[in-house]
Amino acid sequence: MQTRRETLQRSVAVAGLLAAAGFPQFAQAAFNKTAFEAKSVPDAIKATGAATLLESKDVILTAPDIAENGAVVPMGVSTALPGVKHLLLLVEKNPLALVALFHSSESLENNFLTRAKMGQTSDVYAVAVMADGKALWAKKEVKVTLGGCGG
Amino acid sequence: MADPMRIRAQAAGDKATVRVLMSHEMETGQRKDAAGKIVPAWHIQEVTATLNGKPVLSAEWGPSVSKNPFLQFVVKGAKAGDKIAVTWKDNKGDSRTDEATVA
Amino acid sequence: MNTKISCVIAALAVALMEVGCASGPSVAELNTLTDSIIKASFRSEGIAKVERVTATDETNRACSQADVAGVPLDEKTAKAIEESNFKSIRWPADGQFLGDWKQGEAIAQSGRGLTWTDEATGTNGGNCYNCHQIDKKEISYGTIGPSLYNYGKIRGVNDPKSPEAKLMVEYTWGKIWNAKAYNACSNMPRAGHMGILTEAQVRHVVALLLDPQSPVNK
Amino acid sequence: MSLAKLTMQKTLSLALTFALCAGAAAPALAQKTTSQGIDEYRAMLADGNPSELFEAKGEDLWKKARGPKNATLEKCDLGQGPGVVKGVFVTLPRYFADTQRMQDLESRLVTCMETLQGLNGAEIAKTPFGKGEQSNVTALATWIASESKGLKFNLPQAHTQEKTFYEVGKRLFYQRGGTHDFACASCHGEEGKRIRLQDLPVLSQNPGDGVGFAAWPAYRVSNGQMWSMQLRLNDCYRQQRFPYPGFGSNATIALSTYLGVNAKGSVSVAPALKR
Repeated sequence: MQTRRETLQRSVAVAGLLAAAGFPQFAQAAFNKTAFEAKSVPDAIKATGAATLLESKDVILTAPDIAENGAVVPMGVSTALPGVKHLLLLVEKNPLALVALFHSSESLENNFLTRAKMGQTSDVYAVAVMADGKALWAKKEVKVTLGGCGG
Repeated sequence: MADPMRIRAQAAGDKATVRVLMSHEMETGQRKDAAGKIVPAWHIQEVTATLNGKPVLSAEWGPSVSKNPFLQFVVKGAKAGDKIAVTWKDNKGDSRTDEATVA
Repeated sequence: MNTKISCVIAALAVALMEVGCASGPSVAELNTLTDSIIKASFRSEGIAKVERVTATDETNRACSQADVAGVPLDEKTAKAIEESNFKSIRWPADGQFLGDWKQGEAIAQSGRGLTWTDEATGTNGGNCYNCHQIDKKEISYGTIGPSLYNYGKIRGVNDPKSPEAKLMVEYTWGKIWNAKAYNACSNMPRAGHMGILTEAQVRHVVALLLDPQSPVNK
Repeated sequence: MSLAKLTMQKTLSLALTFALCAGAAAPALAQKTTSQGIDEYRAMLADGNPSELFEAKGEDLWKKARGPKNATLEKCDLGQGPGVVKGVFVTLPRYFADTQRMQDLESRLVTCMETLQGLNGAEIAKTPFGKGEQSNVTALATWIASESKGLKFNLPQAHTQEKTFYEVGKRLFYQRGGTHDFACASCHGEEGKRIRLQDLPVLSQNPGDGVGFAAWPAYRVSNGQMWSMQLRLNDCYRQQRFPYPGFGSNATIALSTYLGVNAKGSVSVAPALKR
């Protein structure tokens, strides 16, 4: 595709911009390997820099009660609380619990929506990791059904 | 080679909702092929976005994000005509950037 | 009109005799044309051999034609089909009709086997939940067939080994083995007759439906 | 559960997930039926159908000079004259005088790729779905279908072959076979039925707007693939335990003609999002 070269150039330019703009988390954009390789929900949350885990109704998890297919399960995390460092989405019974980590930013609302794979019916967690080291969470069970002819 | 993303950015009030579809396999690293060999993980690892060149979004993804991923986020202070650029980078080092104009 | 039809026929390379039809091809011609299109369009792939559609049996041929016509089979033809299918039922060699309902449940859940992407050596499923409600705990069930929840209970089978239960046990076996023995053009596959399930598997499915311990009868 | 309910109501107040509103407004969330739950799930996915990725790819392919003849497909005649894309999807399959045969969108695209671009049509037809040029055909079909979104199906039935293929298609629809005696009609012949949790449209009549023939090509959520009508039929036949229908074979085109004519007046929503 003719856009290939263009794309690469632009990527380099963006990386430069990110570094120059003085956003350390952007410039490094380091992938938190430990958190994404954690097998359990608490381990994954702690690996993102949280010390204490607290259930909170100020963290909003958006997910369906039932998913027709585990390959694509819509889920979102949001909160109106101030002092958020980053937001997480996790699926308890997935082999690796952490799905996504969104860094909080001045320019964004703390509100993200994506879609994840789920191997089976499981609790889904939305977490807000706060600047003070607290991890505030909300959870919900999402049922994954068997679909189609099973063939 | 990666196919283009589809980015839609819709302004409402003093913010814009950005919806992105990315073309990616998002292989989990848990699946076995026909010969019984584990298919290695291949997934988008970092997603970043800029508003008129200024960084706004930074996210990290694991292999559990669905194939051909969808992402929605809300940019404060974005208005019609502004440029939103989204970049993803996967664990094999491939990357792709696409741009859209806020409507 | 006639030239138009021969044109169609020529284009499709179908060897049909010229017939004086005034308004398009006749039913017989269309049937022949369909057969030739089927022959030219399908091919064997893996374990799914082309004969599965080019050489279907009399039961399928008669029922397909009735469906196209939108008229049910006449009673005599239906009876004859049911009788010939009934004769094909293989009853359990050792007289044991009931197996393990737990294995029966696994068979009922599975929809695997016999497609062109399946291996000949694989274990086939019964596809049961695709069309029937069975165990109440499974919410993902189909509705093409009737609900089988409480199948044995509703039919008063408290002890499948008792003489009173004999008829119902045999019917259940027969229905799974060859559904067309009881209803000529049933939508239900002939699990035993067509080699979808083994004798041991049929036993397990019968147990799923009739064993008082099975969740079906709770 | 009460936490989930709270969560939902909060979400509502933020007015971010409009798709959820119907579900969250109901006081007793726990009493929601399975099918309501599934509807809610589908609504959440409706915004952001990955088929858009394939539309973009298809449009690109249409306008790009490719093949030994280094030509675009912009002169391709899909039935309404060279280059006309808008509205053609809801009129296919139809009879084409130049090839003297009935063709559906995909087989017609292959004809154009052969005549205009010099690509090998027989090779493309043999290529498995999702691979090489075959995946390009799917992307092209996805874009072309999207250009008829909201239009009503209206397949021509004037030519003798068009009528004949409808009749042959009807016979194929009711053709029982394979190891399971399944016909298309086994699952799609009666009102109000479902397989597992999937509702089954009745395809021997008009199933309504955006249902059945009016929904494909569609993005399949279960495997993350874009499925064309040819692949849809191919996989129906696979699950029916039939042998393999050739790509663009007369059987698949006759069956499509039957389904398409039955859908007359229904609004196309293709490319749709499917389980």
